[in-house]
Parts: sequence; structure tokens; C-alpha cells
Amino acid sequence: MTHIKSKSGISVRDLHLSFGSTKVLTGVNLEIEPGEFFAFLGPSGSGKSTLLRAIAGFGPQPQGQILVGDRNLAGLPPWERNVGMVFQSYALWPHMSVRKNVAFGLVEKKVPTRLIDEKVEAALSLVGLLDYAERMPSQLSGGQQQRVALARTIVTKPDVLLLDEPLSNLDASLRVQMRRELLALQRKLGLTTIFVTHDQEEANTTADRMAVLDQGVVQQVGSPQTLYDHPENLFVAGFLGTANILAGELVRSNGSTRLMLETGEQLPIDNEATGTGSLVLRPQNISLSENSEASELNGVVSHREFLGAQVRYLVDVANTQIVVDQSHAVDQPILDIGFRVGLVINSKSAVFLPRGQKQHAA
Amino acid sequence: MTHIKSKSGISVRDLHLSFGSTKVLTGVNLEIEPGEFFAFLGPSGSGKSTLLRAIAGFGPQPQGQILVGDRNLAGLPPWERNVGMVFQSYALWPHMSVRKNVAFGLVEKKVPTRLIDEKVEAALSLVGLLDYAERMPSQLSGGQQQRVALARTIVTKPDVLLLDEPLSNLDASLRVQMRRELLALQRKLGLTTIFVTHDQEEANTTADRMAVLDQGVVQQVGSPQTLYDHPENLFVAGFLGTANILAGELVRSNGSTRLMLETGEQLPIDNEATGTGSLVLRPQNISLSENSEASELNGVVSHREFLGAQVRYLVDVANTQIVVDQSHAVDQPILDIGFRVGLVINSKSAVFLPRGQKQHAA
Amino acid sequence: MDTTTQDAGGKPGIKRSLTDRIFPSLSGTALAAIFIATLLFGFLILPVAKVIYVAFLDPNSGALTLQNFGDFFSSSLFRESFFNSFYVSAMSVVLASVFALPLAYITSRFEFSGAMLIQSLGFIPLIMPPFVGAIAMQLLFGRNGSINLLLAQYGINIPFMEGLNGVILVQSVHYFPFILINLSTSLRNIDRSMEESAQNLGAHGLRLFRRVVFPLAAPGYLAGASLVFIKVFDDLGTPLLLNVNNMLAPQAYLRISSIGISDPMGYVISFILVAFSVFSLWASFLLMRGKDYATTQKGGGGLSRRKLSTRENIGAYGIVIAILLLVLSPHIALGLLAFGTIWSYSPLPDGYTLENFNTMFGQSGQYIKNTLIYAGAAAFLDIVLATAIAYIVLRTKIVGRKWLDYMATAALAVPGVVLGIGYLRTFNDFEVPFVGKPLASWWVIIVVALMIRRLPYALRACTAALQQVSQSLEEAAENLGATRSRTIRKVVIPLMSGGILAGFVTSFATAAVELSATIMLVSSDSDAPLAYGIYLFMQTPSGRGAGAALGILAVVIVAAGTMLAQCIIDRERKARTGEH
Amino acid sequence: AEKLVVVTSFPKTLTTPFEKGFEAMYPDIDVEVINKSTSSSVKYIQETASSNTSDIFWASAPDAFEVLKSDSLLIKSGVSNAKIPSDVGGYPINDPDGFYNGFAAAGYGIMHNERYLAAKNLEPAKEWDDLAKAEYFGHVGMSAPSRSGTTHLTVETVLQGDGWEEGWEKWKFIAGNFSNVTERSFGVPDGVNSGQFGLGIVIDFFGLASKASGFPVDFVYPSTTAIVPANVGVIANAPNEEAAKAFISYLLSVEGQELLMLPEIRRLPVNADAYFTAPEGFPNPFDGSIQASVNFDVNTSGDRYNVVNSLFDVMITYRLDDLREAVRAVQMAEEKLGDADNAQAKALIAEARALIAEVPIDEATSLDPDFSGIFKKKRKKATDVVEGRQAEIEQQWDEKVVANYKRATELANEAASLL
Ligand SMILES: Nc1ncnc2c1ncn2[C@@H]1O[C@H](COP(=O)(O)OP(=O)(O)OP(=O)(O)O)[C@@H](O)[C@H]1O
Ligand SMILES: Nc1ncnc2c1ncn2[C@@H]1O[C@H](COP(=O)(O)OP(=O)(O)OP(=O)(O)O)[C@@H](O)[C@H]1O
Ligand SMILES: [Mg+2]
Ligand SMILES: [Mg+2]
Repeated sequence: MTHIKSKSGISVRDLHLSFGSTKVLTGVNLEIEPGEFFAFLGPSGSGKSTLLRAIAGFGPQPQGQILVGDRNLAGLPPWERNVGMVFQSYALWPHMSVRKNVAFGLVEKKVPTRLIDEKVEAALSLVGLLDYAERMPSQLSGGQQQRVALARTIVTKPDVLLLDEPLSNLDASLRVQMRRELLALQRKLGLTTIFVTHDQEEANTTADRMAVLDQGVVQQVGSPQTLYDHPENLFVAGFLGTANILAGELVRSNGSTRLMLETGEQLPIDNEATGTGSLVLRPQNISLSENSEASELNGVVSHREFLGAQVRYLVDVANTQIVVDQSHAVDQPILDIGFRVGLVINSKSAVFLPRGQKQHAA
Repeated sequence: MTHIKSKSGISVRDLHLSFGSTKVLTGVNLEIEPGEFFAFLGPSGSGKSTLLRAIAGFGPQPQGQILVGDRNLAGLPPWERNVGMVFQSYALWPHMSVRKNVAFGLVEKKVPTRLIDEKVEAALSLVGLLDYAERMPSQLSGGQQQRVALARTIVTKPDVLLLDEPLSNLDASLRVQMRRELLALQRKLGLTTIFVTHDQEEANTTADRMAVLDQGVVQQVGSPQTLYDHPENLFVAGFLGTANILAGELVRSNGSTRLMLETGEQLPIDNEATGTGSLVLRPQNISLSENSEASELNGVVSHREFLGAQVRYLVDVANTQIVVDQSHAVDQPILDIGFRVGLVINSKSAVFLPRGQKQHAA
Repeated sequence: MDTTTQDAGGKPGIKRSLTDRIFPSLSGTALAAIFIATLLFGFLILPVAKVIYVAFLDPNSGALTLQNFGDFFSSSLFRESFFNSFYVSAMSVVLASVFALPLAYITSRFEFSGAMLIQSLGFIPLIMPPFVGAIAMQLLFGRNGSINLLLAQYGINIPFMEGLNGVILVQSVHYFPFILINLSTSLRNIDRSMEESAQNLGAHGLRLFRRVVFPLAAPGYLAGASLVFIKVFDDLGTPLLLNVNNMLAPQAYLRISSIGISDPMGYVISFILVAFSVFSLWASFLLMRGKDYATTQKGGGGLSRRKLSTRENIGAYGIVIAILLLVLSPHIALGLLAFGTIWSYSPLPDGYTLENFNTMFGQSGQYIKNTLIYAGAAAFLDIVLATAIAYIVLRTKIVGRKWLDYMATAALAVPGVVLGIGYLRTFNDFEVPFVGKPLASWWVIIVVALMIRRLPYALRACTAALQQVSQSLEEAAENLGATRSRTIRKVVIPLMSGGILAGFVTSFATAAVELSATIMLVSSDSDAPLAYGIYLFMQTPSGRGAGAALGILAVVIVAAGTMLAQCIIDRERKARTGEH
Repeated sequence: AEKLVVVTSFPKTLTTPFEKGFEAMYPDIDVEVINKSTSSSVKYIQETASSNTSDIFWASAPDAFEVLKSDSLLIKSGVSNAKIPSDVGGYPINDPDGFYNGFAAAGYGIMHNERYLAAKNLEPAKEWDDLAKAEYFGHVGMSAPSRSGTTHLTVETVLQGDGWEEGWEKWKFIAGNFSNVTERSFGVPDGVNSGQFGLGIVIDFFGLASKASGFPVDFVYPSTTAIVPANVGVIANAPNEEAAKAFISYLLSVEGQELLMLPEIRRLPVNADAYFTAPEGFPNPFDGSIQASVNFDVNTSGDRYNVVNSLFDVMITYRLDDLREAVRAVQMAEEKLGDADNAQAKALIAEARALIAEVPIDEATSLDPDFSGIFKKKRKKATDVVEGRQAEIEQQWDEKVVANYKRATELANEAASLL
């Protein structure tokens, strides 16, 4: 059981789905490679769960194709899809022991009793819960429940594994631990997996590739770093991490490029592009200098938040507010509100999005 | 109503509380200044809610004193305490409109009807929900519900305001926005406030001071930065942000101090202390150099996570694993697992906790 | 309570807690608990004890003895009766489940138009007026009833109504709504992800229902099933009308109400009925303990109503209509009886007429009025008591609070005759001031009897309702300065209103057709309720149609009330959730 | 106006004409009628005796009056009417001690549903003996004597007329044909009217009133029948004793008696003068158009009242299934036997019949006051001690009866297998 090594990828082709007259998914196209850990990321209500559930066969009948391996799932009832799904609420059946929960799918598949015991124990030891087999779900902690839910699904050897926000009910610290375990398990099983989350850190740290959804439309597909570093639109830029988005025009003169902000300011930018658009600038790629005179750009601290590892400043530069994150070291003083600072931009890290690309509101 | 300017601080003196035979709070002492924004921070089950509820008069009768201003609240029923509380679930009454919900406390206080209308509208406009007065709670979004709950509480001019994880039911982005609003409102009203959370970022960004609880015991009280920079024990160090905790002995020789790790490694540390204990080292205060030869300390990348703004590396240094956060800039490559790196420690940022202090497991 | 604030020592807090420690029981809820306990003792325990203590007397010497119980268990007839009662109750639960399960499942888990109508219709069998129900069933299903007369030409005769079978059929039709109501609520509380995860793992159809859905709805099902079991076990009207004697309740009744003799066995059996009922109740509590799965989970999907395909839809409608036809058949027959002329040994009445209604309306004005007053007042008092008991049991720590629940629920098991005789015996010498009548012959005693007998229904509904009110809603009110009692009035009761209304409707509907205790207590024709009017009509051959007409009227009144209540609940729910 | 409270088991159709007539005669008296079943009435009067509000008890069953009388809950009314003879069909009309008066009589007979009989190809039964015939198996209904005082009198009449052993034998073989033993006496006409069973042993007015209401039924008096009076008495401590006496006088007067012949009432007046205005064909117990079978001995009946009821219930009501099975087996064996001459089979059948017929106690025991006292449960004084307990004795009977029926079934089947 430890080596499933999924041969099935997932293809979603031109999928449309509506609840009654409300369109929820529009023209979704995805190609997920066999064995890939793929994430759906997006704000609440963007249609992540709906898409996942459509793959598993729940919810309204969609238009378009869903292929797992070569099988077209369209029209099949959930119980004939062989698609494993772990629910956000785990949905462990409270009237069955852990063992019974895990055995359920095997019983439904009419696996011989002797084999069931074996497989259940293998699955439980895989998630480290062999000793808990006789407990009832209500006697388990959240993390343990989550693992039972996982064991219950993988024990049936599904073609692919779907996870709907499997970690959202857990504590912050448990969440980090569980996502590592999940990833390790997925790697071990080689099972094509889709992971739904609205937490970008979770997606970033686990997924091979991910799709960012908004309002039922796939905004961009790619690896976490690609999406973070090269967002294709403002929505993706703003949704993945904090971003300063400065609208203006890139003007080239004397071999150097400057961004003429709509508010009248100018920024020297290390970029080849020209034209109007928006500049995406990450807070950690700007630094503050107390010597405001020396820098080209300066402003006044208008708000600050101590985040622990960083201090986040909002700096008013003329009419624009810029977010700057400064790494924090012990006893390093925090700048007061009203303090005048210079800003140094690591302009290589700035990404320019020319106008005309689809630009969703962040 | 916009200027309550609370004169009441809160003193909790030697409070003990048990559910039946289970001790939940042990010897809690706190002095909260008038007008202060104070946070209770701690892991789940640490007793935060229990302590807050004891102040409001719910739960089992505690031993010890609770004073608000000069009034000893011990023995008073909840309705005679004049302590405002906002519940985690908001606890808006679903059978009353927003207006009725907010007016409830005033009606109970027998405020004349004409005045009630006025005060309710003032409170609603304070939280920006004047237009929603006639809606039912179920017709509001989570954030709006949260604000109604707040308005409902502050309209009665309580002596102090208690908030039990008021933001935990909200979306990540709404959470950030609401915590800013909450802080602004508290500043405006000058109302002594206790805020319960298990999210350190939330506590860091809002609280003037905070108390970290674990297993019913107050571990440390102080400002966010004090607690982060000068944790008094390992529990606090580990709970507030990520920390590398290295056990060993500080040895002074030749005018410089070195930490002799239990695993045999040595680290030069800029510290006056000596003796055995633990060194707390924040991941952002270590940097990696690709030239491993040049640094005193080097190791091998064993795991890495792309977090967006940072990349987190786990580096194996001999038998110790050290977490290092590197700020991420566009297209900056991520180091591969197995890569040999040098570690440069900003040793001024290291905090040494001599053994013998109460050291809870992190 | 407030004498402490001006204490010379100036330590009000400490003094207060001292008084609280000395008089801990004087809080409002404790007073209410004492009041309710007294009420239940005075109007239930004492009167019943006064009747049933005969079971412990040696009939020959008048000394205390357990000999009568020995006689009971050594009598083969009684043992057989006990077994029959048990068998009939168990089989009724089974058959009632067969009716209730599909109705509940289809209407609460699928998108099914008319679900609310079906739920309301499913409630109507509970309103079965005395006498007419069994007669109507005989006319349809009896050995020579419509069905068997129609089948006779094929030489078939199905013994629907013979002996114990008849009792089982009539009882399960009559009481299945208890299961329907409780089970539907439970089913609606199952999070859809519970079902979906099972489907995802390959389960569907009946297996899905059997392995996942039903076990999760088990608490509601058990609550309903235990009510049905106990009611059937204790019911005597149906077996008597079907002339089945070999069951416990009719044996008790026959022995208590025979002219002239008071065989102690009747009281022994009554005692055993009460004891066994309390025991089964307790057993069902035990069974349910720890099974109250809160299945609506954080992050769950809530209730899902699945869409049915056209074929499934037709099938579902077929099942629903068949079941409704069956369970409403007594009422259909009742209608035929009321609108028919002569109906004798033929599949349908010979002709149709409104004459029966004429006769009935001419004579029944006061019955209708009285019924509305009695059943209304009893049901109102029931919900007041039930709300109070539910609150005390669930929200306070008063010692022995559970016993209020047990006591009130034990009323289920007390045969109406026993209660009636008990009231006459206990309250006849109690002259009501200003009225100048003994309490036993004052009409109010009828209200009290109805109230006690129907309290268990209201109690179950109110308990369930209160369990669903989050405690933080109460704490929020107290935090804003509302005292305990104001919190109850302004927050708890409004939030329980759906359950309270359901309790009211159940109590009202069943009280409106109660006869066994009332017939003992009616002391003047002008005080008589509707069921009594039906009884009078049904004493003469010419009164059969008119009695049926009055029965129909009772059903219509109560059903209209039920629908109204449903609408109110629904409107309130919509107002609350902002749907339109 | 004064109030006269009448507790009665009679239906409204009967009470209303009397109420109206009496109120017309005494405008300042307001009659209030409380309807209860006979047994509830008795319990009601017993339980409310300490502060009694009722004046008159008015019902059929003489035994109910006997119970109240023995509890001293009735007083002598002193009312009498010269035109009323001392007995009807051998049954005394008035209580010899004067605590209650008979005001009407009723005869027992057989009611049948014509459609039912036509469908089953049966002839209406004319005589009691007919009801025991095999062809009526499963078609007969009757109420239990313990539930209905008038039914009790019918049972007792046969027992006195045919003798203890033969009487019980007759009842058992009739009962073998029962479809039902109904709990309420009204259950019998109801069952016949709706066609649940075809024939019922009922009191005449039930049958006649059913016919009058349009049901396809008819009623016949067997050539000998039990004629039983319906009674009225004044309750002890009646609040309005004078009005109560006036009411009884009115009941017994010719005006009152004539009301009994209204189609919806159809009871037999006890005042012979009332028959002058009787409609054509109205039965008259005084001119021989219906006859009582026997010289009814009231004392015998009274002495073993509860014993007979209990015997009937134990042997018939509660064991109807076993009895039916046994009787059916005998009937089948006899039919198979026909005119054949198989001595062995005949002997077996006779033995089976005897087993079915067997009564656990003899007539002498039934009349033994010590024995019947067990069933009365009325200790006069606290020091009285009665030996034996009803439940214990009933259990012994039950064992015997069940064993007999079982054995009889076996014997009859054996006989059948021989043929
Ligand atoms: N049963 C339904 N009927 C109608 N609309 C629905 C239904 N379920 C979901 N929707 C709508 O579809 C859209 C997408 O919902 P979905 O649950 O897929 O979002 P999500 O991305 O999973 O959000 P979350 O992060 O909150 O889980 C939402 O606008 C939602 O309101
Ligand atoms: N009603 C109760 N009966 C018994 N123990 C309780 C009860 N309520 C809380 N506890 C226990 O008291 C301890 C503290 O609980 P509390 O709710 O105060 O934790 P918390 O810090 O608020 O946690 P969280 O972050 O999960 O809300 C826990 O161990 C909990 O199990
Ligand atoms: Mg979702
Ligand atoms: Mg908490």
C-alpha cells in the first residue's frame, strides 16, 4: 500500500458550472500531472470547493469534461468515480470506531474481511494511529481526526486524492506540522493530489503547482514561486502575499527607467518595459533608512505594526501609502509614527504589469 | 459616547479556579491599567477564556479577588458587574434586528426610550453600520456581525471591555482589517480592554501589553516587543514566533563568549552571561552565505519552504537543526536541498536563558 | 435578597455570598422547581398512588402485601398479556418506522416539493378521535371491510385487523407521527459531508442509509420510537375497540372498570404498566447517552437536499403517496362515514349526504367551545411547565432536577381511567373557594387532567428546542445587564419558540381528542368536550354518522391549527434567516 | 330554577324526550343530564359520595344498582305506580327492598345483517340453539357479561333455564361461533350494522333502532328470551330529593311510559296502560307476544353474579381463540361423521364435547357464599377475613380450561382422521 504511484493525472476541460442561475465556475481548464501535488488557492467564495466537489461528483452537474487518467467522469455518480476526498470537517462518522471508519470504503468495495483488517492496519500505521483503532472519533484530537480521515480515504486506493481545506480546523502550530506530514505522505504514495486552501502560505509550502481562482475563473497556474514573482495580474499579485501596487507610467530616458506615479512622484526602476500599468513591489524588498536626505524617495511613518519577526510600517510618500517590512532583531527600536524616513527600493524585485492585462481588483 | 475614557483598571489577585476537581487557573495576578489594551495570549486550553469569563461572572466561582476600579466583583452576578463582553461567536440574538440587539442593554438599564434611539444610532454609526439597523443578524457578513456585537456592548458604557477571540471567525483579510478598526475604536473610547487570542500576530499588533498563559499559569506579562525580545522562559520564547532553541553552556574566554552546544559545536555569541542554559535565536536573525568556507558555522540545507516573502530553510549543523528565514526577492533562486551553506548569526539578537528559570517545553 | 447592600461592615460582596450559602435554594429557578415538583406530586403522583396502592393490599385482610404481584406473575393469562403487549408495542414500532422512515427521509434530505405539506399531513394521524378511528379502520380493512369485500371476488381475504395484527396496524398508523417528527428533525441536523464522504467511499442507496444516515439520526429515531413503544404499551382504547383483551392495558381496564368489583389485579397491572414504561424510558435514555452526535460541524456543509432524477422523483412520490394513503386511511374512512348515508357490508357508503353534519351542528356547539378551551388551556399550561422543566433540567444544577423530567414523563404511562379515578378520589372533598363545588367536579379539573396527560409531549419538544439554544446567547444578555429571569423571557423563550409551538400543537391536538380521563371527570353536559360528544353520538346506531362528522370537525380544527402553527414557525424562521 | 342532576348511561336520544317532557311539566326544575358508561357512572357516584352533587342514577343494568345499594348510595324513593305489575317475564320489575324502580323492559334477541347473510348464503338464526350451528362459525358477536349488566342477565337466564352444566355447554358452543366478544354492549349492534359479523346477540332496542336508522338489519326475538328491566333510583344525599322523586313519578306515569315507544327509543313500557297507544306490531311482554323463558330467580342470580362473569371471561372471553379452535375441530369432525356409524369417532367427539363443556366448578359451589365472596371483595368489617384470592382461582380455572380445549381439539382431530 505504500507505493500506489498514481498513473492518473487530472484534466479539466472547459468546465462551466452554475447553481441554478448563478454561475459559479466559468471555463475552467486544468492539466494536473500524475503524482503532482496541486493546490487550488483563492479567496472565500471563489469556487474552489465547488470545483473540487465537481471532480468528486457532488453538487450540480457541470458542463465540460473531467478526466482522471483516461476515464471521463462526467455523469458518473460519486460512488463510481474512485476519487478519494477528505472533507474540511473530516466527516468522520461519530457512530463508528476509527477502525470501522477506515474499513468503510473497503467493506463497500466488498474486499474480503481478512484483507480489510490488514489494509486498515497498514493505513493506520501509515498515519501513526495504529494504537487508536478502537477509539471513537470524538475521543481524538483535531489532528488525529484529520489523519483518520486521510487514512480512511487512501486505504481505498483512489486514483486521485482531493483535500478540501483539510487543515483549516486545526491550531496554527498543528497546522504547520500536519501540512508537512501530509506532503511527506503524498510524496511517499505518489498520489495525484489536489489541495484546496485559502491560505497562501499553506499552498506555497506544499504545492508543486497551484491554480489561483477568483470568482469562478482560473487566474493563473504555476509553481508558487512563479506566481509570487511573476503574477499575471493584479489579483494574483495582491492575493499572494502583501504587495504595494503603484499605478503609473514607465518612462525611459537617459538609459534608465522611471515610474511616473499617477500621484506625481517618480521612482527609478530597473526594468525594460515602458507604457502605463502597475508596478508590484513587495514590502520586504524595500528598506528604510533613517537618513531621509540620502535617498531618492522619502516619506513619513504613518502606522506601524510589530509582527514579531518583522515590523511593518506604512509610509506616506506624498499621496501614496507604501507598506514596508523590516526584519526585526532583538532590542532594535521601532520607528515612531511621524518619523521621516528614506526608502530604498530593490528595484530588481519590482514587477511591472502593463495595463490591458485582465486586472482584477485586489 | 465617543469619550468614555475609562478610569477603571482591572486587578486580578491570586485567582484560582477549578472545574470540579480539574484546576484550570492557578495563582493568576494581573494589574491592567485604565485605558490599556491588554491581550491574553496562549495555546488552546490554556485558560484564557476561563479567566476572561471569570471576570465577566461566568463559569465556576473562583477564589481570589477581581477588582474593576475599586469594586470587588467577586460574588456579583453577571448582570450587576457592568463589564462588557464580546463573545467569540458574537452571540447576536437571531430573533432581534440589529437595532434591537444594540438597544437590549439600554432597555435593561431602563434608559428612557428617546435616549435609547439616540445612543443606538450613535453606537451604530461609530461602527459604521447605521444603514444596517433594521437587518437581522443572519443577513450580515461575519465582519458586520462582529461590529454589531461590539456596538451592542459599548453602547452600555461598560467599565471595561472583554473580547474573547473576536476575530477568530473571520477571513484572514477581514481579520487584519477588523483588528485595525478595533484598535482605533478602543483608542477613541479609551476603554480598558482585554483581548483574548491564540494568534500571536494579532496580539502583537494590537496590545499595549499582554499576558502569555500556559496551563492556567501566567508565564509572562509585558509589551509585545519585550516578550518577543526578552522571553523569560522557553515557553514564551517558542510560543511567540519561531525560535531556534539551542541548549548548551556559555563559556567566556579571551574576552569573547562562545556557546558550547550539547552536540559539541561551538558558536561565538555576543553576550555577557555565562553558565548553562538555552540560547534563543530567531530565524530572521541568521543569514546564509553560499560560501560555506568563509563562515565559522556551516551546514547542509535539509528542507526548505517557500513562504512568499521569505524562504524558510532547515539547515543541519552537525546534529542540530537550525531554522533560517531568508527574505525573498523576485527571481532569487531558492537553495536546493543538500546545498552546503555558511551561517552568519546576528549574535546580538540571541537571547540567553540560563537554566533554572522555569522552562516549559516549547 | 437585597438586604445585604447596606451592611455596616461595607463588604457587600462577601455578605451576599454568605446569604447565598445559607439560602442557596431560594433562587427563582429553585422556587419554580419546587412549585413544579409540588404540582406534579399533587396532580400526578398522589392521585395515581391513591388508586394504585390497592395493588399492595391484601384484598382479604387489607394488609400490605406483595402477594398480588405474585399472583400476577403466576397467572398464565397475565403473562401472555404481558407478552402480547410487548409484542404489539415492538411490532408497532417496527411498522410505524416503516411508515415514518421513507416520509422523513424523502422530505428532509431531498429537494421535494410539498415536503412541508407532507410533514403536516403526516401529523394528522395523531388526531384520531376515539371510537371512530377504529370503526373507520374496520370499515376499510376489517374482515368484511371495503378492501376485503373487493378482494372477495378473487377469493382473497387479508386479515389486516384480526387480533393482534389489527392492534399493531391501527397503533402504528396512529402513533407513527412521533417517529416522523423526531426523525425528521434529526435527519435535518446531519451534515451533508457525512453522507458525501460515504458516497465518496463507494456507498450509495440503501447501504448508505443503513450504515451512515440512519445511525446518525438514531437519537431522534430512538426518541420517537420510545414514545411510540410506551404509548402503545399503555394504550387501551385501540385494543378494546378491536375487542382484543389479551393485553395488559385492556386487562387492567376491564378489571378496574367492571361494574361492582374492584379486582386488585387491575391496579397491579396499572402499577406494572407505569413501572415498565418508566423503565423503558430510562432504558432509552441509557441507549441514547453519548449518541447525541452533534453532526453539524465546523466547516461542514450544512444540510443538503439532493435533487432527484425524474425516475427517482416518480418513485419517491409513489412511495410517499402510498404511505400517506395508508396512514390517512382512517381519516378517509371517517370522511366517508361522515358524508355517507348507510355504510354496511359494502365497499362504499350507499349514498352521500350532509345530514350528519346538520345533526351534529345542532347538538355540538358547546362541545367545540369546551374543547377549544380545555385543550387550549391544557396545552398552554403544558408549554409553560415544559419550558420551565426543560430549563431547570438543562440549565441549572438543582439537585434532583432530572426527577422532574422523569416524573412528568411518567404521565405517559398512567392510564386515563386511573388518573380519572384518582382525581375523583383525591379532589372530591376539596371544595373550591368561591365556586362552591368540589374541585373534582369543577371543569378546571378536566384541564388539569389533560395538562398532566399531555405534558410529556410538550416536554420532549421544549427540551429539544432548548438544547439547540447556544448558551452564549444567554450569557450575552446577562452580560448586558439582564437578570436571569429577564434573560429567560427576552432571549431563551423567543429562541425556543419553534419548539414551544411544536409542543403546543402536539399537546393541543392530542388533548382535543382525549377521552379516557375526561369521561370520568365530566360532571355536567355543559362542561363536556368534543370527544365526549363523539362518545355520546356513538352510543346509538343513528349517531354513527353524526359522531363521525364531529370527528371530522375535530380533525379539521386541529389540523387547521397545526398548519397555522407550521406557517408561523416557517415565517419566523424565514424572518430570522432573512429569506424571502 | 332548581337543578336536577341525572347520571345516566342512556344515550341522548332516550334522555332528551324525557328531559323535555319533565321540564314542560315542572317549569321551575332544570334537568341536567350527565352521560357516562354504566361502570363510569358507578365509579363516579362512589367516588363523589362524600360531597355528592347528583340526584338520580338512571341506567339499565340492575347489578349496577345493586352495587350502589350495597354501598348505601341509594335511598328508597317511595314512588310507585299501581298500574305497574310486580314482574315481567319472571323478573321482578322493582327492587324488592324499594331502592330502585324498573321503568322499562327490554328483551334479548338476535340481530342480523341481511346483506351479510345474503352474501354468505346464510339463513337468519331464529333461536338461541341455532347460533350454535356449525354454519354460523365466525359470524356471531356478543358482549361480555362482565361489561354489560343486560348481557349478564341473558347469560344467567340460559343458565337457569337449561341448568348449570347444560347452560354453560350451550354458551360455549355458541361462543365457539363468535367472531368477537365486544367490550362495549354497543359494539355488537355496531359490528352487525357495519357488517363485521352477521349476527349479534343484542338487546331489542339496539336492533330495532338500527333498523329504524336505515341499516340493512333485522331483529328477532327467539321464542323464549330474557326480559330485563331498566331502572332508576335516587342517590343518597341527593341535593334535590323532591325533584328526584317527581322525576321518577313522571317516568312511571303513562305520559312518560308512552315516550318509550318513540321510534328512536323503542323500549318496552312497564306500565301496562301505555300499550293502549302502542303502534301496530309493537311487542308486548304482558300479552304474550314475547315470552320469557324461565322463572327467573333473582337471588340465585345475585349470589353468583361475579362468579358467572368471571367464569365467562376465563372460559370464553380471554380464551376465545382456543375455544374457537376446539369447537371448530368438533364441528369439522361432526360434519365428516355425518350419518356415518363410527362408534370410535363418535365416542371421541362426545369426549371432546364434554371437555369443552366442562365447568371448573359445580352449581353448588357457585352458590356457596364463602366462595362467591372471594369475587366480591367487599369486606364488611376490617376483621372479616375471606379465604382465597380471585386471581389465584382464576389461574386454576384458566389452566384447566386451556388444557381441556387443547385436548378437545386433539380428540376431535383424531376423530376426523378416523373418518
Ligand atoms: N448550494 C449552493 N447554492 C447556491 N450557491 C452556492 C452553493 N454552494 C456554493 N455556492 C456559491 O458558489 C460560490 C463558490 O462557492 P465555494 O464553496 O466553491 O467557494 P470556496 O472557494 O470553496 O470558498 P471557501 O473558501 O469559503 O470555502 C459562492 O459564491 C457560493 O455562494
Ligand atoms: N465546562 C468545563 N468543564 C470542565 N473543564 C472545562 C470546562 N470549560 C473549560 N474547561 C477546561 O479548562 C481549560 C481551559 O479552557 P479555556 O476554554 O479557558 O481555554 P482557552 O485558553 O480559552 O482555549 P481556546 O483557545 O481553545 O479557546 C481546558 O483544559 C478545558 O478543557
Ligand atoms: Mg470551500
Ligand atoms: Mg477560548
